Amino acid sequence: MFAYTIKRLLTLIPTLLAASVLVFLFVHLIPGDPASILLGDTATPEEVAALTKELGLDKPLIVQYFYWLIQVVQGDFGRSLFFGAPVLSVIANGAQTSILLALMTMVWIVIFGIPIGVLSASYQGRWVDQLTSGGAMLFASVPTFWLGLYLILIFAVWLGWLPSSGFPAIDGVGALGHLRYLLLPSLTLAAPNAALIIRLVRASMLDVSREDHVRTARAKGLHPSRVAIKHIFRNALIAVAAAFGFTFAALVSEAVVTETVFSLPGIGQLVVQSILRRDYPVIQGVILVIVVLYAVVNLLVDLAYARLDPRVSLQ
Amino acid sequence: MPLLEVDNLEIAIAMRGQLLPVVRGISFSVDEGETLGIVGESGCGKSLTSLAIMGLLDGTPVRITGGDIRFEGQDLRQLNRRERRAIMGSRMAMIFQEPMTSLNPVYRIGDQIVENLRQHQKISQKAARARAIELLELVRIPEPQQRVDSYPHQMSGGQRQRVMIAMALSCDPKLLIADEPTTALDVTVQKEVLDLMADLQERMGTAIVLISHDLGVIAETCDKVAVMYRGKIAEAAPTDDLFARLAHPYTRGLLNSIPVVDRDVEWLEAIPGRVPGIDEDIEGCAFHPRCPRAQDICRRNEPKQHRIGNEHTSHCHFAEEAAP
Amino acid sequence: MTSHNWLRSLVAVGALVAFSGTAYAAGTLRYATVGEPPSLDQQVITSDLSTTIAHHIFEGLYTFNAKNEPVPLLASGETVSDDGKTIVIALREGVKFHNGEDMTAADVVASLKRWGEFGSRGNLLFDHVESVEATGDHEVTLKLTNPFGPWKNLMAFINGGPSIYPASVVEGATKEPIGQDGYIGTGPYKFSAWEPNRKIELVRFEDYTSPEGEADGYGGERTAEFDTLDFMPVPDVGARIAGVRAGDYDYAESIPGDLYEELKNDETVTTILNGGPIFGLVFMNSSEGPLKENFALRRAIQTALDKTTALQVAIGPEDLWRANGSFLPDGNVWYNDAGTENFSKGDAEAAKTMAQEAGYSGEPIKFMVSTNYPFHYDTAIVYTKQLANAGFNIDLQVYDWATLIEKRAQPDQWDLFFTHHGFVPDPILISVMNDTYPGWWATPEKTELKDKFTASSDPAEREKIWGEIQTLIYEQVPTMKTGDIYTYNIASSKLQGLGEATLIWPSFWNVSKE
Amino acid sequence: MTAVVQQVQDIFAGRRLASIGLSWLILILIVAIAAPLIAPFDPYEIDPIARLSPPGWPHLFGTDHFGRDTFSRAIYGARMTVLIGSGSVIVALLTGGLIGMLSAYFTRAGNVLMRGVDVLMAFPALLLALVLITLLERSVVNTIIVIGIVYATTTARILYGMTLKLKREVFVDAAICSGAGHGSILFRHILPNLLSPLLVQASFIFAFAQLQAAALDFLGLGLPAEVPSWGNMLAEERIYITRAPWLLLFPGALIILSVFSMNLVGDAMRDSIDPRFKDDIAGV
Repeated sequence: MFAYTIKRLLTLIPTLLAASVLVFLFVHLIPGDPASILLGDTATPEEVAALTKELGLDKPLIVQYFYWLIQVVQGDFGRSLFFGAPVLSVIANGAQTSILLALMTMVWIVIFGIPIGVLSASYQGRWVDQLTSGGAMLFASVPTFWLGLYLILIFAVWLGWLPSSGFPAIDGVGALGHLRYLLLPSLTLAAPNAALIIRLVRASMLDVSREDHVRTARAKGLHPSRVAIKHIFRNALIAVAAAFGFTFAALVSEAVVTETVFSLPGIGQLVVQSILRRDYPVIQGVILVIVVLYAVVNLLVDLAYARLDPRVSLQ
Repeated sequence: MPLLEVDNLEIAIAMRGQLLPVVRGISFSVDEGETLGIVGESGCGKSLTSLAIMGLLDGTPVRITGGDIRFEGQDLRQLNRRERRAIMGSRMAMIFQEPMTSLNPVYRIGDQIVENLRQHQKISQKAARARAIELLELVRIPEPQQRVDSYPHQMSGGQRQRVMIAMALSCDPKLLIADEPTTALDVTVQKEVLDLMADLQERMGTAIVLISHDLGVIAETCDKVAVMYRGKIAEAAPTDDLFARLAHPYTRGLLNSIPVVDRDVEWLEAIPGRVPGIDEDIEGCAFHPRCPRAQDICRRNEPKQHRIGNEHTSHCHFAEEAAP
Repeated sequence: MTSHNWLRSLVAVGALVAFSGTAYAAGTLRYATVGEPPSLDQQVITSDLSTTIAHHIFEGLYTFNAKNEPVPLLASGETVSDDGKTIVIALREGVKFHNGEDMTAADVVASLKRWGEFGSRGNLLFDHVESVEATGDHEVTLKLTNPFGPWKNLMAFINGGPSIYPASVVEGATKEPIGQDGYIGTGPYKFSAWEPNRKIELVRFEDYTSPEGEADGYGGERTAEFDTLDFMPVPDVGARIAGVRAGDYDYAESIPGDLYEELKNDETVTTILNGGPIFGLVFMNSSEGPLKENFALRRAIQTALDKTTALQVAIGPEDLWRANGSFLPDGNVWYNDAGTENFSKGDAEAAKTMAQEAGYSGEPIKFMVSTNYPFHYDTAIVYTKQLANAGFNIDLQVYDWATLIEKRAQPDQWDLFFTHHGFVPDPILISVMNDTYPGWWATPEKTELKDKFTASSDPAEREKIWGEIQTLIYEQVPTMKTGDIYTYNIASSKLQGLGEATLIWPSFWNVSKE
Repeated sequence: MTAVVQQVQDIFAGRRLASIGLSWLILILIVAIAAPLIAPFDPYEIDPIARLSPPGWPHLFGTDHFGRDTFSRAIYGARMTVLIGSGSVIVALLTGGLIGMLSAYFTRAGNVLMRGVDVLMAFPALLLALVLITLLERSVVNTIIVIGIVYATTTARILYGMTLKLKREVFVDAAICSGAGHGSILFRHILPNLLSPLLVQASFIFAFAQLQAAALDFLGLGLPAEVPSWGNMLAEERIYITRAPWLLLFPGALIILSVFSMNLVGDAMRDSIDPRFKDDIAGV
């Protein structure tokens, strides 16, 4: 298993290289340059050119790329043009929010998604099934920010039960209370994704329940709920595990909209603002971190596959 | 009192809003330790009958619409779900056609046998595991101590069917229903499995209901035979009486279509026509469109049951003359 | 339907987390900003957001009072020679920097020199400066090449202006903004932390020595009531508003005009008008393209625009805008209605004929606007429709701000572009006066009037020259003013000491929370 | 033609919800086509006096902060919904479909291509959109291209899997034995088998494209702000949630209803197609 992990991580390197070239090209092709944004409205072209030179952005692209690449290989992602702080610390700040948000959203998905999925599969066709899968699909059709806006209005502004936006850093156990800042955002994010998971659990459970070994289980006189959980769901979990992996990865990076509505200092928000500010090192750093995250999540999904399904062997 | 009595059983399937009959009233019985073979082309209702007896029709569009099934004197249709489940896997058990997919791929075979044991008996995990190893040995699986922990995909089709048999017989059931157990296996393994079943029957006194479309298999292993055609029993008799004196043209047709090794034949005989669709209803004897000896009477009214020998019955107007 | 703060702390929901307690001590001000400032180095950055935060940390020699007149801050007074060419500034004593050092003339000279050479607005003053030296521990002497009226205004205007750093920090500094470790000033608050995308935190500077005198605008006594000031980027305007109403923030900036009435009668929130209005500007390209020297065509464009309608749509309620042609607002010493009759004619027919006479034959006019500032975009949409009705072929190009700034520096890329300008105490600071500012307006008439304007130091005479300059602007139309816009901010009704209106940058000394 | 109608009836027989969804989509299509005839006002026409007026007469859905008639903009919004939906589907299926199919068929080159798709897939959809939009400047075509590319990656992955399965089917060997060239095998044998799953994938892309477009509009990266689309109407008027609630309720309801219908139709089609592929299209 360990060897397999190493092998997979090694294959990550070409992907990272490709991604880094792609991102570097994209980012430098976008019109607008950091120096003019930094200096603001009244800066004269000479002043902008001077600062560009100081920041080393006037050198040809290729030189800049390799200069940056050599630094990255040594683990130094450079300094943010905007904050002056090291890129990694800027990203780490955002990463904590995004990952906590994604984790909390996954909790909702597991608490709501799986039981409802199993329920609607077990009562296939009856009103329970139609209600839940219909409801799940309805939630999957709601634009995230629209839902977020109304959740803020109702629960934060009118009822005042929960904070409306922002997320103070969690720098110790005492600060766990800050998690309530993520309640509304995680529910907003969970709704559409839970709907996907519900439909997936239902579909894969229905497929599995048609297989012969389930009939064997019934022939053993087992209680229907034991058949549903131990035999049907256990097998359906394999397909569901894959979807969980992708959903988590998507949550961390797709949560841009939710982060904007709730103004959470996450990675998504960081990239949007960095692109508006043309903060090249941060954009490149974040994209690489996200590519690594995707690769790690894919790897975890494959490892989970092997754990869940003995037929899969890790070559 | 026979172990299993099926009296005028009727089964129908709910399709596109209506109930279409599949089994149209069949009766037969099996005594303890006896082997009954049910043979017929696919679609004649033999598999559904076995599922009905085993109680596996819940949650499927198939319903029992008439008749009784009595097992050890109890009418199975009166039992509630819990009582029905108490019998399944303990008093009666079943093995299926597709060994490759009949075992749960994610659990070790030992655990799947243990599951059946612990469902019906107060037995510790350790004791159940030991019992499972014994059962694997009983069904002639090599190195049962190791194989108990292997996964289904690590075993061949024949071995898996043996595991199914071990699992089925784990609680020493009175009745074993085998729905085409060897069809998916190649011939050599087929023989081994059938011998194993006969041997275990000998040792444990288990009654067997063997369902197959292969007359050869039935002839070799069964004490008595029921030939089903389109939801009805065309002919039933002890195996020797049946082959001694055929009393139904359909059975004759089945027999003739088996190639004989030492006879070189230009064309293999086949029964002309096809089995009528489930939603076609046919006047008179259901077999008349394909029966070489069909007369007017066959086309008009249904044949009633004719007794030929002491247990030899046939549903054919000319049962008596249909001799070889 | 709104609840009190004590109700909010009784959190009833959330199976996961059920305990209350606000994340911040009562002594903290939470300010929701529009985003992250580029840097807090006041000398080289002109972003208003940056100044809103930084003017709590850094101070200049002078500052402005409520009537926008320059008053001493770190300076205690000054003597100007008769020929107006030598200025001796006395410094207050016992003023400490955040790193504990005493402020001396050496620090002031080092700061002024760096600002003079690299500061955003440094050249406006230092083009006329011969030398600046410390003539005593707490005295600085400035020698000018010629008398220069606006020197005190320029010294007091901290945005891109001469904030005073310790010599050790500012000596080697160049164009690149000073790093966070260099944020050492003399203000009532000192820099504590900058968590990217989360907050900039300032904490009270314990041994701050406040100037004497009754508080008046930014001048006078400054006491730091709050323990900490947290400036949090909340880019989404909806989140800012909801945040103040829900009690998550105490103050939020740049709120859309259309919500003014609704927020005014929401008792948990107070609306605070910005004293100094900002004003929209549409610049014309004087170096390339159809508008190059064609003043007649430019006047035709201005004639086609009905700016009142655009202000109604883009800003909303009447008391948030004024269709005022003068570049400085009513009531300000520089207010002048010279040339303003051409401000907002809205006469499509006249414009069409004027355009034809000016030789316009329908070639496309590239009009650049950015979506980063909603009122830019909304106004541009209205103008485009009005100009289309008057026969102009407008090619509206919508970019994000970074792209617009870059394209704006290339003369072949645009003909009109939309920007806005903060309130300035002295017309010399208006971007159109700067010859190198995109649009590149540098006609001989302008240069002649501009030199006369800066040379004289007699206020009455300068006001008269400014009238002539404004008339020239309406004649050569290097830029078109779109109208005065009174932005407003909202604050939690529990804040005291804020006053009815703020100057350009809200200040939070002498302010506390219930 | 009747065969198609019959097939449609089959798919939707007994599925009340899905048929309601289908009729709603047909209504949207009609409204989209006849938009200029139905809309009472010009969707771009600014009327400062009537700004932010509540629903009533003559403005059925009220007006936005420019004074434009929300009802007319909603009608033209239907046109934009159909445009974005079908545009994204075409881009996604053409690029993604081709890449997926060809990579599975020509495995040598295919591997490299699919690695490229993996890299692209590692890019979160919205970031891809973000970078492209800032590069290409906001327009309807660019929005469609961006959303199309985003779903091209998932389509490529799904098509790759299915073509691999089909390639091993016996009927493909049969075609090869009868001397069929690569072209005819791909387009006369494999493609027809992919049509029904592609159709299902199309309906899901059509649905999710609407949400993606709305998200892009919200971030200020989607359609130009004055273009009447439901996503734009939500994004541009979101601060009026309490001041002018109708500006968020009507477009919001329209998006939810339409995406819900598309999902229902997609589900109905997916359930009726060949079960072999059903587990491949678990989710877009």
